[in-house]
Amino acid sequence: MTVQELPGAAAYRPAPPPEWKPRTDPAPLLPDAEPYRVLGTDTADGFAPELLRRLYAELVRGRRYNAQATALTKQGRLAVYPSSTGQEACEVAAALVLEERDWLFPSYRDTLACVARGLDPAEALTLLRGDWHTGYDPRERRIAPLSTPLATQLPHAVGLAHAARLKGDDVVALAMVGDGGTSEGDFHEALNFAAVWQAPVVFLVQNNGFAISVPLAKQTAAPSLAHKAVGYGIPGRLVDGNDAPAVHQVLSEAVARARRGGGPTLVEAVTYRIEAHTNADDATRYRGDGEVAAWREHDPVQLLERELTGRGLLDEEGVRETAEQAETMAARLRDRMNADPELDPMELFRHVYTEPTPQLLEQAAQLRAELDAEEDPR
Amino acid sequence: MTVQELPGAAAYRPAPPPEWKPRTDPAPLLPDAEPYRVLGTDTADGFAPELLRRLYAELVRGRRYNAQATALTKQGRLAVYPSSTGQEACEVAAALVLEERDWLFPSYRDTLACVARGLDPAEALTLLRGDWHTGYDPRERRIAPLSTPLATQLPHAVGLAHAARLKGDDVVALAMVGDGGTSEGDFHEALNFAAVWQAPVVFLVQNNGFAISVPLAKQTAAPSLAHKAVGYGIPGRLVDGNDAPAVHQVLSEAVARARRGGGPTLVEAVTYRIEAHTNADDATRYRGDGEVAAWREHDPVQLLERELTGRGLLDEEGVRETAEQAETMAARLRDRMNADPELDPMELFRHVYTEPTPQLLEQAAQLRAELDAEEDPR
Amino acid sequence: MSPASTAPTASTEAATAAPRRPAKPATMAQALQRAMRDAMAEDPAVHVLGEDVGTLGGVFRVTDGLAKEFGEDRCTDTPLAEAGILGTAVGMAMYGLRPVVEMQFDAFAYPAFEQLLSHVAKMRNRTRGTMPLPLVVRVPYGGGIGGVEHHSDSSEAYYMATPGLQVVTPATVEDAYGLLRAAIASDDPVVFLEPKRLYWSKADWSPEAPAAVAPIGRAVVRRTGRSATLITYGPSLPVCLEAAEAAEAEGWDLEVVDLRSLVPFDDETVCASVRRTGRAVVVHESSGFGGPGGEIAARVTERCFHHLEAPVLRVAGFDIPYPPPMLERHHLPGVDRVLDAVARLQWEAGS
Amino acid sequence: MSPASTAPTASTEAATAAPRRPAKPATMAQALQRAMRDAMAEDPAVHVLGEDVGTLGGVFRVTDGLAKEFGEDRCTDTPLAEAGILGTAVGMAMYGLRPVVEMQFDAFAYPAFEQLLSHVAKMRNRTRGTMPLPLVVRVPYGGGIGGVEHHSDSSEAYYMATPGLQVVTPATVEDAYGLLRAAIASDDPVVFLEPKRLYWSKADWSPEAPAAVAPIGRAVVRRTGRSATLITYGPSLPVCLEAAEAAEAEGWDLEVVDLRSLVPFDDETVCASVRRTGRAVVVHESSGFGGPGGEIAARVTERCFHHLEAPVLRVAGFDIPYPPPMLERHHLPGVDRVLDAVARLQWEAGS
Ligand SMILES: Cc1ncc(C[n+]2csc(CCOP(=O)(O)OP(=O)(O)O)c2C)c(N)n1
Ligand SMILES: Cc1ncc(C[n+]2csc(CCOP(=O)(O)OP(=O)(O)O)c2C)c(N)n1
Ligand SMILES: [Mg+2]
Ligand SMILES: [Mg+2]
Repeated sequence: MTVQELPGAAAYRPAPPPEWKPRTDPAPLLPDAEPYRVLGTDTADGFAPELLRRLYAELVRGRRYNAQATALTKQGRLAVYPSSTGQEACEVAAALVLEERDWLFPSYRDTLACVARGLDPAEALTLLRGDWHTGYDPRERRIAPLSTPLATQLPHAVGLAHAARLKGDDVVALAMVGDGGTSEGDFHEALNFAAVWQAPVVFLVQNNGFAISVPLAKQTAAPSLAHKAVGYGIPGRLVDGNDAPAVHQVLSEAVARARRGGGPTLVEAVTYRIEAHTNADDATRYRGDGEVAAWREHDPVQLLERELTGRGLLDEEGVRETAEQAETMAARLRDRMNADPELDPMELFRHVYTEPTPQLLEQAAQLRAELDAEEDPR
Repeated sequence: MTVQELPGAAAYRPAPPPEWKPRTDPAPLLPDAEPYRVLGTDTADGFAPELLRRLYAELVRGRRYNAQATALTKQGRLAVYPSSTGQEACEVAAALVLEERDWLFPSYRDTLACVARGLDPAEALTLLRGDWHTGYDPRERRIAPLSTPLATQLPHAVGLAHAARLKGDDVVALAMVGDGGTSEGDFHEALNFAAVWQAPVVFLVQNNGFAISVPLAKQTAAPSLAHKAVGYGIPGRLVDGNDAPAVHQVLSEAVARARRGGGPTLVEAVTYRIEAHTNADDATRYRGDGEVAAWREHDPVQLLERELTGRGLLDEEGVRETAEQAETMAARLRDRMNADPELDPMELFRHVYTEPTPQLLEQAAQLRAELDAEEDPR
Repeated sequence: MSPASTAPTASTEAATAAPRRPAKPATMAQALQRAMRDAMAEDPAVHVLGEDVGTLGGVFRVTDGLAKEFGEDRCTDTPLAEAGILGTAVGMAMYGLRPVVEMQFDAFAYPAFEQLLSHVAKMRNRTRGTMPLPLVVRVPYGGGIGGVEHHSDSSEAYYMATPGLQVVTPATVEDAYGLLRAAIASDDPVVFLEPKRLYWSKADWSPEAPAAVAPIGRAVVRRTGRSATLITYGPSLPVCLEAAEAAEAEGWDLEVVDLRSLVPFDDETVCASVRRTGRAVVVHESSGFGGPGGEIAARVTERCFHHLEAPVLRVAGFDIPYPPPMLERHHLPGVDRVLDAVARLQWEAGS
Repeated sequence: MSPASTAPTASTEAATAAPRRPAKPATMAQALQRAMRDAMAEDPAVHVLGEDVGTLGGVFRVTDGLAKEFGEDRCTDTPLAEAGILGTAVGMAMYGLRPVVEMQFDAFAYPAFEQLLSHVAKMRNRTRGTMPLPLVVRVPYGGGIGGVEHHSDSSEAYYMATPGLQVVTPATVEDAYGLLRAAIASDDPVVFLEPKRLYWSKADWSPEAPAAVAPIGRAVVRRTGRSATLITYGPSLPVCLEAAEAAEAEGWDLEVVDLRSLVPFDDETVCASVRRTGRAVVVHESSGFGGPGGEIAARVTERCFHHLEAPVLRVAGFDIPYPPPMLERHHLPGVDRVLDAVARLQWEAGS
């Protein structure tokens, strides 16, 4: 299929105004008036108990992972940790809706999504521990490097999805970004390219209320972030980001749509960042305890736990077991992170180019000599 | 007024989902289903004959100006000329809706809007003749430099409008951009800043069907470019860009809205670029004559002329007189452009900084010496 | 650090008017904050904008208290979009304001490069001087703070290669205040590079009576010496001063020049020093290849060729992407690497 | 131009297989087109994308015919957004394609700088070599074509200062083909700088049997000489060759080195020449201050100090925003300015 032949791409060259027609009907692109919810509604009946239990186990594990990583930071084992506590439903759902062959494009806060997708919990922390940048081979689990420059990963996801489609591969890319990241030009350009190319990509915006200290009201005046979709001619969906099955469903539908050639979707998940921006941040400077407390009442783990126990799909024993499994994971992570990483300073020169330049060889020799002198000072 | 106090700015920090509410009703932000039209409809009755005649005279003058500048390019008097033939209604309306104290932010194709705003027709061509960059003092007529890097002028307009408002000045900025330019990150960032700050700025997109050779279908999949507005929480308006009174009305309303503190508006004017991209372009490579011919039937000058003569507001005499006035303007422009500009190579060093750096002084001395040697080769 | 300053010693009017209070220890971050505060108090046209600069006071707290004192309209939290921040600041400056923009980290200034290169640097020139652009872009730069990827870049080479910009970087608390005041007062756009790892460096300094600092464009000899000149700036100044102390044991008496301003460049002060000493090493954290040191070494050599006993050497970051925190110490020019370079200045050979 | 090439003369397999047809005059633009065409024909992973590259064939017609021959999926007109173009190309490369991106003009690459600096240049390194990024960014650069504002920038200094990028620029029709093929074949990202004003330069060249060109990273001596070395690249090569001809009248026998690759830099070839001649001038169009010449002069001096009879001089564009068309000739280094610099190489004094 050429770009020319993409569904609908041919249409919107405006005919002379007397016959002007919009390319698509905007109505179906607009998000619902309210974030979509499952928990506490009848819709929850339709979900397989297995999926709900899986989600629950992952949420508990994720919550524990966040706590462990935060503790490691306090102990000086990590350089920094941007916690996704309170946002676990989004993190987990984003990972679970994808097939093995699909690709995940995480933002810097999305370590948890990587782990839920099967990435080694310790390797996922390499960047934040500081022994290297990306701690894993992206191709192995099809997880792009955690992206620190905000929104820059979105065009990558589009390009990759587009390339896969051109090759005839049945691959979907899911890209994550924060509410703050939607203000960047890269967000705009990525969504536009995706729409024009009808690339199989899903954009998940976690609207957690803040970009560091900046509240959403200073970030956008849009009715919702999902409303941005119509400006690209793609559907926008709004979902309660703390309702794990709801996020799972909305993302699954978007992934399925992308997979069958229906093009990209923009999903806004309304959630909240319970912890400070990172361990280095002081959230009391810009928000009140009351707000945080209110959101704690709408906690993704508790919401799902309540639903599961209410429905008799989970008992005390199950809760305890799940917690124990998470504890085991945390203990293992702690042990591994408490071991000092093996460092080879000479690696600094190893990956800059396929072959080091003559200049890098000179510099490597210089460092080598310095290291030798350090070890064996005559 | 602080940013905090901006109308509506306080609202969209999402309450916990149970009470989630969209910040604004998206419905009124969406453009109409069809480009707004005046000519040939009853609405035209409501327009003051004076305004219609003024528009007509400016359109004719503008058309002639485009032709003259194109001719000058062929004669080697201009380095390049991006003609706005076929788009004169947008150019002229953009200029006429502004008060003297307002600011115009033209894109590189908008020489005509500058001239219609009162800029000296020859000074407006400095950039394209190539004797300097911006040929005028932007503060004199409140016209920003013609912007070649696409969409980069849009945040300038927002910043200026915001600054004026902070100072308590009753100033509106109108910024022009092409359909292609809407794909740039700067477009997105400018609209978002404008919306969050509720800056008194109007964005006019001239959708002329092409970005050089790239048709709109490869530029966007949006129902219309005006639909992008809702993603920023501002109104989007769609207008027939070849219907001068319609463009004038829609822009006037947007300017008035901005002036009374109602915030920004995005206006998409549907029009067509009749000539090639510039004199250096070969449009036959990417579009058929049929398409151009169809649009010639929907010509802004003819449309208005037909309306005016039909209504008895213009007779043959009036048409002739208007044409003659335009001819006089063109003749004067031709004469002035046929004179070689006065050039002083030493000016290259004069405006880089307030005070030339020691390095620039050295370099200026070097050029001075070279020029002296050229003049007086011993 | 007790600089043998070449700066004029006359204090500003404000400074002489106020009674001199005893200087107390202040950090560079505090001095920078104070510079903005004083500029805002004196001139209502000065506006601060950027990500998190308002309520939070900036991630390095350099704008702490400004929103409270002057209101959110004067110190504004913007949406998260660097090109938008700089682009709107251009518009504000076009209307007569004097915006001071904060980029949160060096690498996050990259999205704003088109605005910086194509507009900020050129506005005055393209309008034949009719539209000056008094605008400061504050960029925290450099490493040494254990920052993860994209948080420790040194991008001064990009700014230096862009005619129309002034490029300034303080290395002391006193200069932080003085140069930022000068930058805000300048009618030309200034890229103001703040060495991140010196934010918490301290010196005795009185905000009530700040010492006057030389205008933008003047380097300063921070330590006099006769054997060789270390030419440096920003984060590498303390390294060079320490190296100079250590060099004494080897019998080298090193002069240390703090450039302070990369553009305009103070050829006079630098070359006067090199002509005296006959040897020079340029030291910076930025990568060597294509970095500031090439320009500096080349222009010093052009001007002092026959005074040089050895080629001007460079000690710089390696030509690699900035390393992860646990390896950055191997990348950053340290005292030993500076001394090694000094040792290679052909002390035996002569020329 | 008849280069005394240091390149290996063995031709590629494809070249030896095809019967050598007589060379006909071809332009640099045609050779570049042919390089992409041949690469696309050989490797289905090669994709071309950019503004107007498809139907129109590019504003300089360098991609002419590619969309027709390979379809719009292989040569794609993108939306008008440079960061988006480069950003999606990164994703395509991550999936195993080899994108060749066209930036329409040099200054319009600036919006893509964050993608280039923070991702393209770093991807291999940050992923420990597991995610190489074979990607070419073609950038028409330099002036001399009467372009208005923002159409004649020389931005090679920015690229040179960015570790992780290869930076290549041809100056002849033959190299245009050979280096672009090498760039597309490279597993590292390459910024491929195309001298705009040489697009229409012609040489006898056979697309059916293109001569092999040395791998990326090798400079070439275009003219041998004994008096002094002109070190140059891209648009300034013809200027230097002309200057060398003219210099003969003054009794100077100039050697001319065409760098071809700014990164990696061929210290060996350059320094061998300078050691032979003892004098050197670096010539480029880019602004002098912070431009490529500083790096080049500095590294040559570091390596050849005791062979130098005079400081390495630089002839470069002034430190000003690129001038309007009618004044550009005063800015561009021309033959006279090169000869002036040669004259200042202290022919009398010795050292
Ligand atoms: C391009 C860029 N600009 C600035 C930053 C600094 N920064 C890191 S996180 C952050 C806030 C991000 O907010 P949001 O997108 O809402 O994500 P969240 O932190 O809430 O997950 C900022 C400004 C950055 N990483 N990248
Ligand atoms: C940032 C940037 N990228 C590319 C260009 C090159 N260019 C000049 S005009 C043009 C097409 C513009 O199309 P559009 O925005 O629709 O305006 P129009 O020419 O139709 O008026 C392009 C790609 C540019 N000037 N600026
Ligand atoms: Mg957020
Ligand atoms: Mg257009």
